[in-house]
Amino acid sequence: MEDLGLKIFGAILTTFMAFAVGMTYGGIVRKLTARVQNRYGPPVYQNFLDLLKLQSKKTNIAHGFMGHMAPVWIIIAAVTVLMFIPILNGNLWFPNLSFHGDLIFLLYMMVFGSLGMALGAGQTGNPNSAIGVTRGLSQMVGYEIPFVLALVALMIQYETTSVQDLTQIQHETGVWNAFANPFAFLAALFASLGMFRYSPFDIVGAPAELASGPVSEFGGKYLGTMMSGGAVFAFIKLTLYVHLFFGGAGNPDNSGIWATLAGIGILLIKTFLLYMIPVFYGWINPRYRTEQAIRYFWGWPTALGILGVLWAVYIY
Amino acid sequence: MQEQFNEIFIKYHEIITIGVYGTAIALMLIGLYAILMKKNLVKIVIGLTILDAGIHLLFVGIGYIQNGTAPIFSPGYENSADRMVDPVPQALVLTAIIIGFAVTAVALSLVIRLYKHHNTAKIDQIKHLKW
Amino acid sequence: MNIFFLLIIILFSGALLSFVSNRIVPKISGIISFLIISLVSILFFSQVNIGETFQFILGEIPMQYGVTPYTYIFAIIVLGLGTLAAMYSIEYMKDKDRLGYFYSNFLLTILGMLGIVFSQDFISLFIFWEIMTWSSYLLVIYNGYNSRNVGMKYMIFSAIGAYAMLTAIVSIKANYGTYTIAEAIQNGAFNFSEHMYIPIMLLVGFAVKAALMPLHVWAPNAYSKSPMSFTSIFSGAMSKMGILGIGLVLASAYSYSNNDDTTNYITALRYTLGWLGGITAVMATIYALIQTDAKKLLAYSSVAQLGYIIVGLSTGTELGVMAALFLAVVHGIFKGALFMVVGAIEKQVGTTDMTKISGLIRKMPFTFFVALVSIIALAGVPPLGGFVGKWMLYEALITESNNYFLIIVIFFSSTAAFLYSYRFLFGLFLGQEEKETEHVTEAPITMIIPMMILAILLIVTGAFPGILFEPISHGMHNLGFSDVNWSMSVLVNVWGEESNMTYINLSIGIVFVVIFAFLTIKGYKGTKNVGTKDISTGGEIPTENENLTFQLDFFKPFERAAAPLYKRSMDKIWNDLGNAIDSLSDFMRKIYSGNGQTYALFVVIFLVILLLFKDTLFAN
Amino acid sequence: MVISPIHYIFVPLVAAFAIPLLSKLNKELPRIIPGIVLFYNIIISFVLMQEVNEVGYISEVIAGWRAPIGINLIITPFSGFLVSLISVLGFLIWLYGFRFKKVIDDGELRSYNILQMMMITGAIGIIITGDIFNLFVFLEIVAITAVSLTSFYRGRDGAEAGFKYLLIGGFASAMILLAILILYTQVGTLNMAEIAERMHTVPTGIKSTILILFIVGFGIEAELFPLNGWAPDAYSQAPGPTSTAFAGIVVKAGVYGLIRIIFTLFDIEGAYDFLIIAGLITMIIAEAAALKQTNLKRMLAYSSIGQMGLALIAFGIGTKEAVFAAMFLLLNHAIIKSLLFMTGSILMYNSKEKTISSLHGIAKRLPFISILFAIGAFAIVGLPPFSGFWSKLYILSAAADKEMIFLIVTILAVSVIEIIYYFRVVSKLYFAEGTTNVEVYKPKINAKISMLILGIAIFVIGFYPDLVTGYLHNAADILLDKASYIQYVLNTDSTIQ
Repeated sequence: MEDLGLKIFGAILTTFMAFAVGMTYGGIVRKLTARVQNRYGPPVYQNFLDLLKLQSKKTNIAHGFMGHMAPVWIIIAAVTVLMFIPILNGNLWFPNLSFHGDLIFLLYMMVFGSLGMALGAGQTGNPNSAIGVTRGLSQMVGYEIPFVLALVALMIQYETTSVQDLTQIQHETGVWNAFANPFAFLAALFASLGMFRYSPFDIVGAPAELASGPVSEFGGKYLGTMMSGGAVFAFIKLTLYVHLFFGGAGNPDNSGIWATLAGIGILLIKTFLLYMIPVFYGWINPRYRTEQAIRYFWGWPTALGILGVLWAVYIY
Repeated sequence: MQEQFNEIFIKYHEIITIGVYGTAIALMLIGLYAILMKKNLVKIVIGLTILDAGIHLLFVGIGYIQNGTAPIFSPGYENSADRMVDPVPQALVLTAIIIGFAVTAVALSLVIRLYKHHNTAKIDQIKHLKW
Repeated sequence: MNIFFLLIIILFSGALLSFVSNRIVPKISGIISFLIISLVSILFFSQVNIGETFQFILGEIPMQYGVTPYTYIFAIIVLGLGTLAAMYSIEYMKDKDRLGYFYSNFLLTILGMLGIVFSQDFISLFIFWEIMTWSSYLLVIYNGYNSRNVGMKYMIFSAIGAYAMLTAIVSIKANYGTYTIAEAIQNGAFNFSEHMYIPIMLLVGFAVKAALMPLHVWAPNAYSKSPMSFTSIFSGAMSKMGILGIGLVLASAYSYSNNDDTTNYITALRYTLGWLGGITAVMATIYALIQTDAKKLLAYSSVAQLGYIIVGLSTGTELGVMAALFLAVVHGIFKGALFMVVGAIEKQVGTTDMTKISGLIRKMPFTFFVALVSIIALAGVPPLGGFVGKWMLYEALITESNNYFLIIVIFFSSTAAFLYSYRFLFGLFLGQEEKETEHVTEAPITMIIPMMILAILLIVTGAFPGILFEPISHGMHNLGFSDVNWSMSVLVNVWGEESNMTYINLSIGIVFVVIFAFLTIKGYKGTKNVGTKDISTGGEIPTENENLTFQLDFFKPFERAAAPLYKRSMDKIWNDLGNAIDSLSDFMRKIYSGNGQTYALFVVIFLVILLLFKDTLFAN
Repeated sequence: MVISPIHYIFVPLVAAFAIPLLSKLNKELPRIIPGIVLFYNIIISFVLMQEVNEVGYISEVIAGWRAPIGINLIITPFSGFLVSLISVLGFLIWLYGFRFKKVIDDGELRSYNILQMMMITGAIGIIITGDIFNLFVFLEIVAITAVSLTSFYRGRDGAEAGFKYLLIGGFASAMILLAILILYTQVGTLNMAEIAERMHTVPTGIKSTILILFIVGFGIEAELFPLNGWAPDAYSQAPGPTSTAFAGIVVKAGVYGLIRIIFTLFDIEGAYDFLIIAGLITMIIAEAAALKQTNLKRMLAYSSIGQMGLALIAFGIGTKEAVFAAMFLLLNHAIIKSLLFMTGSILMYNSKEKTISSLHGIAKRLPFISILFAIGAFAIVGLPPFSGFWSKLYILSAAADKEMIFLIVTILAVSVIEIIYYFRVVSKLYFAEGTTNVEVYKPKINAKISMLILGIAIFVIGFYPDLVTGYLHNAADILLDKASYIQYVLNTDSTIQ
C-alpha cells in the first residue's frame, strides 16, 4: 500500500520538480540572452512572477470549447510524458510509470500537447494563430525525421525500445550513447535545435510578424497554464536527451537520500549544459523562413541520422 | 486413217483442254481486275459475272473427258459408263449459273438504287459510309 | 436452407425490393435497406458459426461457402459498417433522386463483400468480387456522368485487377487442379519458386482494390465523387477486401518459405510490397495536405492508411500482421466516421470546400466531437485505437524487419499526417465563423447516432484493444501464425517492452479531470466567452469587414520545402498510356476504310498471303 | 414418331411461295405466316433435340437415295443445338419486328417477311445439310437475302452497304465454288462424310489450297479479319431485326461452316493454330476499332466481330472443354448480342444524328429499353452473375489447361477495352445531361416481350448455367468425334432406327 503511496508522492514530486526546473531554466535563459544582447534583463525568477500575475487575473477571455481545452491538453501531454520517462536511473523515488511505456509511445504522446494547442489556437479565429500552427506543424515534420532516425539507430543498436533500458545499458557499459553512436547523437542534437524553438527556429512564435503566434489570443489562467505546461515540457525534453545520450543520472543500486540528491544534481548539470546548446545557437543566428528550416532539417541532420542507423546496423 | 484421226483428235483435245483452262483462268483474272480496279458500278458487276463465268468454265472443263459421251445409257452406249463425261459438275454448274444470275440481278437492282440515291455510278463518289 | 444462401438471398431480394418499393412508396427504400442489412447482421452474428462450410455445384464447378476465423474479421467490418452506413444514409440521401437505384446497388455492394467473406473457392470469390465492383461502379457514377470520367477510371482499374486475378485463378485450376482456396494453398499454389506469376497476379488483383501505389490513381476521385454514405463503406470496408486477399496470399506465401530460392523470392516480395506501401503512404499524404476539398483530403488519407496496412502485412511477422489487421479494422471505423462527418457537413452546409466554410464547431458540436475523436485516431495519437495499431506497426518494423529506412518513410508520412489532420479540423470546424454558415444547424439525429457509435468504438478500442485482438488472433492462427500472444490492454513487442494502455488512460484521465476542473472552476465568474471576431491581431482590434479567414495555401511553406516530391505524379503516366492506346485504336479503326474495293483487295491479298505461306501454316 | 428434318427446308419454302398468294386474302397474313412457320421450326427443333440426345444422329436423305449418292440432311447434337438456337432466335426476331413500323405497303411487307424467313431457312440449311454443294447453295441463299435485307431501307445508305456486302459475298461464293471444284476433282464426291473419309488420299499441297479457299470463303461469312469489312456497314444500315439476325444467325452459320470444314472434312493440324491466330487478330482489331465508333450499331457490329474472333480462338484450342466453351460463347453471343441489337436499334432510331453522344440521358424516356441494354452490356463484357461470365471463364480455363498464358492475357486485355466502350455508353444513357428532344418512339408490346425473354434468358443462364451445359458438352463431344460421324452417315440406312 505504501508502495502506491510512494508512487503517488514520487509522481507529485516529479511534477513539481519538473515545473520548477523548467521555469528556472527559462528565467536563466532570459537573463543570459539579455546580457548577450547587452541588456540588463529580468531577474531569474521572473517567470514565476509572470505566472503568478497571469493566474491571479480576475477576468479571462474564453474562445470557446477548444480554447478552453488547449491548456488542459498541454498539461495532459506534459505530465503524462513526464510520468513515463525515468527521472533518475533506477531510483525508487521516481520510477513513476516508466516501465509501462516506451519510446514510440513517448514520441506520439509529445505530439498530443501541440495538437491540442493547435486546435485551441485554431478556434480563437485569429489568423496569426493558425499561421503559427501551420508553421509549427511543418517545422515538426522537418525535425522529426532526424530525431526519429537517431532514436531508431539507438533502438536497433541496443535492441530495446525503453528509455529505462537504454539508460541502464549506458550505466553498465559506462559509455555514453553520444560516443557509442556519434552520428545518431549529432542528428538528435540538430533536431533538438528545432524542438526547443529558439532562433533560428522560432518561426512558430515569430514575435515580429505573428505577434507570438498560436498563444496570441490566450491570456490569464489559460496562458498561465500553458506556460507551466511548456516549462514541464522543456524539462522533459532535456531529461529525455540526457537519458538517451548522456548516460542519464542517478545510481540504480543506491536510492538513499544523498544518492538521490546527487543524482538530481548531476541531472540538473547535464540538462542545463544541454539546454545551453540551442540557446547559444539561437544567439548567433537570425530566423529562418519555414521552408528553409524544413530544408535545413532534411539536409545534414537527416544524412547524419541515416549514417547513425547504418552505424548501428553494420559497424556497431 | 483411224489412228491418224485419233492423234489429230488427241492434239485437238489437248488444245481444247489447254484452251479451256487458259480461258477460264484468263476470265477469272479479268473479272478480278474489273472488280478491283474499275470505278463504275456496272463494270464491277460485270467483273463479278465474268469471274463466275470463269469458274463455271473450269467446272465444265474438268467434267470433260477424252472423246466421252453424254451420260445417258442410250442404245449403242450400254457398256460405255467409263467413257461418259462426269454429270455432276455440269449439274453443279447449272445451279451455280442460276445462283450467279440471282446475284447479278440483286447487284443490278442495287446499282440502280445507288444511282438514284447518289446520282452517280462511280464507286469512289459513293462515300456516305466512309470514315 | 443453408444460412449462407439465406443471407445472400435476403440481400439480393432486399436489393430488388428496395429498387421496386421506391417506385411505389417514395423514400421508403432507405428504411427497407437499413432493416435488411440489420437483419442480415443479426442473422450472421447469431446463426453463423465459424468453420462450417457448405458445398454445392454451379456451372460444373464445386463451390464452397463458409467463414474462416480470418474472414470473420472482415465480416465484422463489412456488416458493422454497412449497418451504420445504411442507417446514416436514410437521412443523408433523403432529398436525392434515384433512391431505388442507390439502395439496390448499396445492398448489392454489401452482398458482394459478404460473399467475398463467405467464399471458400476462387470462382465464387471472383463472382462476388465482380458483383461488388460493378455495383460500386454504379454508385460511383451516381452523382452524374462527369467529363473527367472518374467512374470509368475506377472501372478500368478494377477490371485490370479482376482480370489479373482471373488469369491467376484459371492457372491455379490448370496447374494445381482445384478451385478451392484451402486446397490450392495446400498444393502450394502460392509457392514462388514455381509458377511465380500466379501469386503475383493475385496480388495485383487485390492491390487494385487496396489502392496500392501504381494502381491507386482511381481511388482519390472515386472516393470523393461518390455519395458520402456509400464512401464510408467504400473506403472503410471495400478497400479491406483487397487487404483480405493480400493477407491471404502473403501469409500462405510466407508459410511455404522452406527452401532457399523461395525464401529469396519471399524476401524480395516483402521488400517490394513494403516499399510500395511506404511510397503510397508518403505520396498520398503529401497530396492529401494540399487538398482544399475535405472529401479529397480524406480520400488521399485513405490511400495513405492503406499503405500502412500493406506495410504491416509485408513484414510477415506476427506483430506486423496483427498491426495490419488491427489497423484495417480501426481504419474502417474512423474513416467511416470521417466520411460520415463530411457527408453531414455536405448535407447541412451544401459544400465541403474548406476554403468556403469554417468555424462550424459552434453549429455542429456533435459532429465536431466525432471528427475530433476520429482524427485523433487517424493521426495515431494516444490513447485511441489508432495509436495501438501504429505502435504495433512501428514495433514490428523496428524489432522484426531489417527494413529500417522503411520506418523513416512511414514515420515521415504519419508525421505529415498531423498536417492534414489539423487542416481537416481547422478548415471545417475552427477558424473564423463566416456569414455564409450562420444558418447551419446540427445534422439530424439518425445521422449523429452512427457517427457517435463509431467514435465510442474508437475510444473503447483504445482502452481495451483486446476486444479486437481476440478475433484477429484467431484469424492469424487460421492464417498459420503459430503463437499470437495478446492481452486485453497491454501491448508487448518481441523485445519485451510494453505499452500499457491502462496506465496511459489512467494518467491521461486523472490529469484531465484535475486540470479541467481547475481551469473551469478557477475564476469562473470572471471568464467571459467571446466570438471569433473578438480578437486582437497583433495588437489592434480588427474591423467587422476585415477578412480574418486563413484557408488558402494552408501549408504553402511545406509545399515549397517538399517541392521535388510534387513533381511527378502517377496519373500522368497512366494518362499517357491511355492516350497511346486511344490513338492506336483510332489507327485500327482507319483500317476499315469503308471502301468496297479496298475490302475486296483485302480479300485478295489475304488469299495470296495464305497461298504463299500455306506450307508453313497448314503443314500436315 | 419424330418429325423429319426436311420440314426445316420444306415448310418455309412452301410458305414463301404461298405468302404472295395469301396476301390477296388478308393484309395481315404476310405478317402472321412467317411467325407460324418459325414457331413450327421451334417445335421441330425441340422434338429433334430430344431425339438426337438419345440416338446421337438423325439422318434424312432426299429422294430416297442413300448417302453418299443422295443428298442428305444430318442432325447431330452439335448442329441440332445450333438449329434450335437459330429457330428460337428467328421466332423472337420475327416477334420483335412483327409490327415493323417502316413497312407501309404490302409489297414491301411481303418481301421483307419472305426475305427474313428465307434467310433463317438458309442458315438452318447450312447447318443441317450433309452435302458440301448444298452448303454452298444455302450459303448463297443467305447471302442474297441478307444483301436485299441490308439494302431494305430506301432512306438510309443501305444500298451502299449492301453493294459492299454483295461484292465481298461474290468473292466468297467464287472461292467456295472453286474449292468445291478442286475438292471434287480430288475425291470425286460431294458428301461431306465421304470427303472426310477420303481426305487422307489428297496430297498435302492441294489439300491446304482447298482449305485456304474454304477458309477465305466461309471466313467472309464468319467475319474473319481482314474479310469482314462489309460487316459494320451492313449491320449499321440494315433494319433493326435484320441486324439482329445478322449477329444472331448469319454469323453463326458462317462459323458453323468454317468449323465443320476444319473439324470434319480436313485433318490438318495447322488449321487449329491458324484459327487461334486469325481469331486473335480479328478480336484485337475489331475491339480496338469498336472503341472509337460513334454510331451505336457500328459499335455493336465491331463488338460482335470481336466475339466471333473469341469463338474461333476457343474452337482453335481444340480440346473438348474449349469446344464446349466456344459453344457456350455462341449461345451467349446469340442471346446477348441479339438483345443488344434489338435495344440498340430502338435507341438509334430515337437519335436524329445516329450518334452515341446524341443518346445522353435518354434512359429517363426509355427506361425499359435502357435497363435491358445495360443488362446486355454487363453480360457481354462477362461480368458475373450474368451469363457472359461463364463462357469467358470456360474459355480461359480451357486455354489455361494448354498453358496459353499469353492468350489469356490478350483476351482479358481486350475485355478491358470492351468494358470501356460498353460502360461509356451505359453511363451516357443514364447519367449524362439529356438533350430534351421531341417525343421518343416507344416499342410496342411484342418487341418488349421478345426483348424481355432474352433478358430473362441472360439471368437464368447466368444464375444456373447447368441448365445448358449438358447439351453443350454432348454437342462438343459429337463435333470432335469425327469417325462416328463418317461411320454413321455412310453405313446406316436413311431412317431412324
